[in-house]
Amino acid sequence: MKTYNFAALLVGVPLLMAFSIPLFGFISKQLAKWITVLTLTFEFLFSLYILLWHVYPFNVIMGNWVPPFGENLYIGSLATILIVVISFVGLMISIYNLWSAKYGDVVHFALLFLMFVGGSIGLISTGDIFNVFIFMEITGISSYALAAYGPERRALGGAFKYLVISSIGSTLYLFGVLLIYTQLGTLNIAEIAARISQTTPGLLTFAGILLVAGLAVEAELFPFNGWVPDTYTGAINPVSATLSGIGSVGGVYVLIRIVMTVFGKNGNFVSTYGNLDLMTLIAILGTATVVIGELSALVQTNIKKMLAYSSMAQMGLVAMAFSIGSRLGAYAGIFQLINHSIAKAMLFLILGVIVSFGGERVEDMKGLWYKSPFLAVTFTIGALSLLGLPLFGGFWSKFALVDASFQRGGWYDFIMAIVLFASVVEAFYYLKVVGYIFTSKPAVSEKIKVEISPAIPIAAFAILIIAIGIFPQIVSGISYSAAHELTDKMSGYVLNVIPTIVGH
Amino acid sequence: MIDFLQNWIYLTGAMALVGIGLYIVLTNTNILRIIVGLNIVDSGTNLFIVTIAWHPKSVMPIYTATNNLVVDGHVVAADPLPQSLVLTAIVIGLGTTALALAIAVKIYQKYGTLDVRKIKEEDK
Amino acid sequence: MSSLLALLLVPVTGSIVAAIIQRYRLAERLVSFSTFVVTLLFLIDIRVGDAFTWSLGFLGKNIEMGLQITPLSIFMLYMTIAFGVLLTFFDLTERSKMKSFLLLLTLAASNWIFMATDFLSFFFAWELMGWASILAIFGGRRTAESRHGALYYAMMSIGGSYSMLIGIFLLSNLTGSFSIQQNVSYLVSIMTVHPWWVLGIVSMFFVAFMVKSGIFPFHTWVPYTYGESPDGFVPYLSSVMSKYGIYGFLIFLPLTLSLRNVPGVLGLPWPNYTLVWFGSITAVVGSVLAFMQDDVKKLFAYSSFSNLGFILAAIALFTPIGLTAGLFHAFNHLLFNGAIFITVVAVISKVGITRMSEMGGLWQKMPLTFLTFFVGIASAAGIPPFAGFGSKWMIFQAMISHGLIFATVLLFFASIASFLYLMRAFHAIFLGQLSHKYDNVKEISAIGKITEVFLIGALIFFGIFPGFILDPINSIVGSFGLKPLPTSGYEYINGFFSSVNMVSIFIVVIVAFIFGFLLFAVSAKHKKVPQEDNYTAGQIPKDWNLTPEMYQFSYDFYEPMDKEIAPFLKIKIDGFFKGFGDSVEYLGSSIKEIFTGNVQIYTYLAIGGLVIFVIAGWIVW
Amino acid sequence: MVIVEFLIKLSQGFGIGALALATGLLFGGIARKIMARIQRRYGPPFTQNFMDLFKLLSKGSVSHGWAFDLGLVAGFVPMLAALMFLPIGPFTLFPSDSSLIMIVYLMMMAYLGMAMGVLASGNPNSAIGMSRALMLMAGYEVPFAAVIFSIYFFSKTGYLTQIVAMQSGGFMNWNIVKMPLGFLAVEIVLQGMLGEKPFDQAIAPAEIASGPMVELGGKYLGFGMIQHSVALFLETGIIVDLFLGGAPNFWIFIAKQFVLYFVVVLVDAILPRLRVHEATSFFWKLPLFLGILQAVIVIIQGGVLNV
Repeated sequence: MKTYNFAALLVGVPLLMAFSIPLFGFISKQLAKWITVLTLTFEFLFSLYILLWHVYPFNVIMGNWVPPFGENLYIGSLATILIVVISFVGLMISIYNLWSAKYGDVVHFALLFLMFVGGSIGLISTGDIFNVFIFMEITGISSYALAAYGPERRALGGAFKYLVISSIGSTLYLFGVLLIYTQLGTLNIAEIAARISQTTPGLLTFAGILLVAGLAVEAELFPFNGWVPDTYTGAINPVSATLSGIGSVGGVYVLIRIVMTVFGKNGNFVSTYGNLDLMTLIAILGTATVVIGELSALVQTNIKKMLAYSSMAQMGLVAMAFSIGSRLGAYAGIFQLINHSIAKAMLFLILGVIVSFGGERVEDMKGLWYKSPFLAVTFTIGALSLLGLPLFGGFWSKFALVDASFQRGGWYDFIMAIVLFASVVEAFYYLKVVGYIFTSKPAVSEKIKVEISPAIPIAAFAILIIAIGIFPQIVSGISYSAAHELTDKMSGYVLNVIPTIVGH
Repeated sequence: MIDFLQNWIYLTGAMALVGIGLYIVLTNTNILRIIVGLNIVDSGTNLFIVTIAWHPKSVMPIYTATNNLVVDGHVVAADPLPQSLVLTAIVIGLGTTALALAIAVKIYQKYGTLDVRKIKEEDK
Repeated sequence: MSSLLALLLVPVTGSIVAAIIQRYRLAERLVSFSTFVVTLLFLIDIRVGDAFTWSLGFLGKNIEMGLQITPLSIFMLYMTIAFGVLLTFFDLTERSKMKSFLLLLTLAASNWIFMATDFLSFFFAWELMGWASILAIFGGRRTAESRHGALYYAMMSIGGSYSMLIGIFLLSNLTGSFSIQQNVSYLVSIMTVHPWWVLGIVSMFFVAFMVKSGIFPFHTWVPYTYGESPDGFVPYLSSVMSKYGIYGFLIFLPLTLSLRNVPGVLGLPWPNYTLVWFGSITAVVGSVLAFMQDDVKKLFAYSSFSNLGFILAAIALFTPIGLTAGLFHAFNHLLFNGAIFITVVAVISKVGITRMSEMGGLWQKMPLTFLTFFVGIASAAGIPPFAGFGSKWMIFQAMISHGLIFATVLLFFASIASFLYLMRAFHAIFLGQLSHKYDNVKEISAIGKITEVFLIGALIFFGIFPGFILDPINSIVGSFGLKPLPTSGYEYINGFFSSVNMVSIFIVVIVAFIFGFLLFAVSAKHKKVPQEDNYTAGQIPKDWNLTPEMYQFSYDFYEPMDKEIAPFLKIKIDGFFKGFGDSVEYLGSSIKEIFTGNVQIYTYLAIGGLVIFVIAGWIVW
Repeated sequence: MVIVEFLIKLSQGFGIGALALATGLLFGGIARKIMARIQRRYGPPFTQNFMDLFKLLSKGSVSHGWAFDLGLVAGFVPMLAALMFLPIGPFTLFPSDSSLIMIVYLMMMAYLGMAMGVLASGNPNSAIGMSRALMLMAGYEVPFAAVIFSIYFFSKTGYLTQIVAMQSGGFMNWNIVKMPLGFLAVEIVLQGMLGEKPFDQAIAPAEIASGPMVELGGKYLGFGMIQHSVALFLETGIIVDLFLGGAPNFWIFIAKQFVLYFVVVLVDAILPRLRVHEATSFFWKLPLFLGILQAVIVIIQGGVLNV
């Protein structure tokens, strides 16, 4: 077991800075915004250091309470790459916010944003199943408030819907956790994972279903994802970007961590303990989400809603990839999650700039090329990456996904056929928008002037997408070792946290 | 390890609270009632947490000369951990409720109604 | 070896440069032209057998990727790049909204497709080519329609790609490798044991190829897309991009060699036989539908996939003469279709419309374009001594040598029908009455004229000396393990039943023409009269208000045939795809209703989902 | 030596052309005579067509521009060129190139040229006539192709000379005996090829003012006449070579051609004109059925060629 307690700053700093932002806010509103940028720069650089200098995997142990007795943070390869992505996306959005957060309570908005990012990082790094609940609520509460932020009333409606569904979801999660606790008397993920086979199968199954149902709310899986379209549409665009670029990453991470690491039964293809194979459950949920998301997105006339449904569908794709259970499948899922996080966040940010100059219907995208070539090109890059076209990041993850599911074979062949069909539908509506952007003449010929602060994140995302598209090695190496963490739970996770434990 | 089922009366209470809460959420269209429903669900959860820590024959989990925590090789002490969990859960529930109420107030200001069926936007 | 990489990197570099300077139209076009030229120069250095491999650490393993030059690929490379040079040269003065960088990206992808030795890079390049061409199609003359065309193409193309993707993985899971060669030889080895597997896997690939080439029943996108894409891009789309499918077919057709001893139909293995029928039906469908078109680009779109049907029918035989004929026709199609589309583009750029019935009489204004078009359609109709005769003639021989009488008659019908629609286009655009609104139309610029003269020259040259193309084709045929046709000089076409000396035919025709013109000169003099001076003995009463347009008979040129071909038109493949799309959209709008905006419904959904799961868990318990 | 050979070929070709033209004109004259007799008229002398042609070539005329001139020249020139590859009796100018499909396609070039010429005149009646001619062609070429292909398959060669050679040695070796259905189909097709009733919609005198020829006068009409005469010779000649075993000398060749043409003229005399689309669809019914049937028989007999 390797420890590196200094990394507690990853969770501590953003939360600390978040709650001290009102102090800075007394000095200047701008300072509050810059504090987010600085904090997230620190986060990003620190996580990049962990990634590039290969500090991971390690534990953060508080007060010498070694796990399973104390609460610990575990940062393995999966957590590392996701934290890098989250802090990068967060940093970019915070730079964007320098421009976009103009009205209302800017200081508290910055507070909530930083709290959300910090909560997400905590969610990903924690090694305690109850702490997961706490961090879920931290991100949850901050995201309800973030979603309600904004000049339009629909933000409030969206936020309330999110709140109701999400509260029920976290209650379900808590019930699941407690049922496991009654069986094993521990809350440490590693110990639960090692001793999961000692539980009563019936209760374990019930607990698993509750956990999956509760986490599917955050992971945007049907039928627990009713909040998605309203909340994404209602929130202001940087918040939508945050929710889809950061929030859904955390949601899916926890779902996968619980199902694959805690419940997982190793084999050629991971399955779970209990009477019901939760991986199958997730595969069904994922496929249903892809189909429902893509088909609903097809008929949208509001582009933000379209992106929301597309987000949902992409999450389904990610869940379906993980549910394959092989290392390749987990790899595809991680890769797809990263690609989606980057591309969708970028699309929402672009939309934010466009909306500030006009409406957000699909028709309003007409002639974007003539109004702002920069936005047109970057939007196209994002859309094509989501479609999985070559030279863009999405190609490699979709390719790996198809490979993985055909290696699994059996009924995954049919799932894959359905998913690919849904991808064709997805291609249709994205290319339709791309067509509007380039071919139509704009209704108003007013140019869109993109200021420097929103331009930086958009350009950075676009460059990153193309970089991943040309050199998939940027993400593929770490993703592949992260996939190992999921598919071989003893050597990948449990023994790194509690070296002395014996698997049962 | 299903000792806690001995507390069936509390468990039933907890489940009933959750059921009542969900029933309120599902059947009432008023936002405030929905918030109350969520709160009742929370209470049910909290009761459940407390329940699993204890069974009728357990003793307090503090070692003294007379208080034997282990009898015949079985731990008979009540579990202290859920009590800390329930504290956290209560606080979180409180926070959520407060935020929900704040949003409800705002919704009433902006929409002029508290009926959840009317809180939606036409596609524009 | 490094020049193999150059074939990929040069176009990509050119593409980036062109993308950066796309505001300066002439500079962009120059970059595009010079990129093609440089690529061609690199190509000259390349020989059959050159190879380059690297490995990509991906999917947790090292995937060997490679480029390799086979006789077929070098043939295809020369065709595409040389045609591209011509086209971009012509485009220097063309003013459509085509983005050169997308064309160059397509070039890079197409070079890669032709050189790829593994399915991973094949698919990568295929998709790259797909989206670059989809984006290039946006930006046609009419925005809404061109968007529609591009989306139609995109749907079919992406659907086809996904089908191919499934095929690739089904295969690579069986063999554990992405190498094309290994996979194909694996298929050969299980051919006799599991013929249905092979059929299933290969048809996944064939869907993609059929879509790209516009083979029946996936031909429906072609007219929409060709008809609406930017004028500068159509020639490339129809002449070059349709050949990718043919290349794909040729990857898998060698499989059928192992079936030669299995009883089939008329001595042909049944896969070949089926494909021959697909090709023949495509040829007929394309020709018949072209009858009805009034839009010139759409007409030649139909013509284009009709010719692809000829090519497929010929190569599907996979006999020496069939393969030779098919590849030869692929080349000839490239040339004459290029000539036709380039002249059509020239005309459209001058008159500004695409409806043929509103043109007419343009030969007086654009004589060189007229001549080029004439030579083009004469080649397309297969008239000796122009290019196009030899290949069509060989296709018929190849077909009939297998006794495929129905298919051959269908193909011949398609050929005659092509003569009809070509004449119709010829008449409606160039002949007949010149409307007064075209009084100011001028012949195209000098660059266009050079291109046209070059095309005329090429069509005649390759018509007379087919051997310059048949030689490389023979080496391709040899590389597939078939016995090439005998060669006896550059001017000979050696068929199965007879061979033709094109030079002697050419000389006979020339001598006959000299005689004809002598007769014309020695017979009595004639006097030139204006076009109004006909039919009414030179008198046009003013109060009849006659205009040239009223004298132009070209709108529904083959109206009496409508009744005869009506049964063909009832088969609405297009309608099937459209209806499918509509029902998907309907499904979407129904599913969308789940998300009502009412949080209670969402809660019901969530709780309902939970209950269902619990019940499911209970049942399993 | 090459030049001498070239000159010999040239003069021979000239001779063939003159022979074909003369025969065609003569046939036309005789047909007019026969027609007149059937209609109880006296009719023009059978040399009338020669005189007409000479008169036309020496009359002044109007032209509609160079495309018109070029088209009409290109209308009859390829016919003459195609003639050079036809085995006429024992004689073939280019025996090694007498590929049947090539001849068919050269004839098509003549139609293309003719069409270009008459359409360049800009007269709507020419356009209507041309569209009818083309539609008719779509009709009759299909059964014709079926028969040609069955002969290819049957004879295992595409050279007309070899097809003729295979039929040598008496009446029983002629293809008309071996492939009677095919011959029947081709005989019907010939009616359409020559544009005689009931398939004369393209010309349709008095209905569309002679259709394609409406704008032709003087030498242009003369060119049209040359084209028609040579086409007559060529088409009947092809059928003679294909089915009637060729001929040992010119006279028998011409006699066989005349027999074929005589049937055409008789049919022409007694049948009315069909509607435009009926004509096309007619060819797709009976003649095509016959042709395909013949092909099927041949294929069943011949089996699969050893490729």
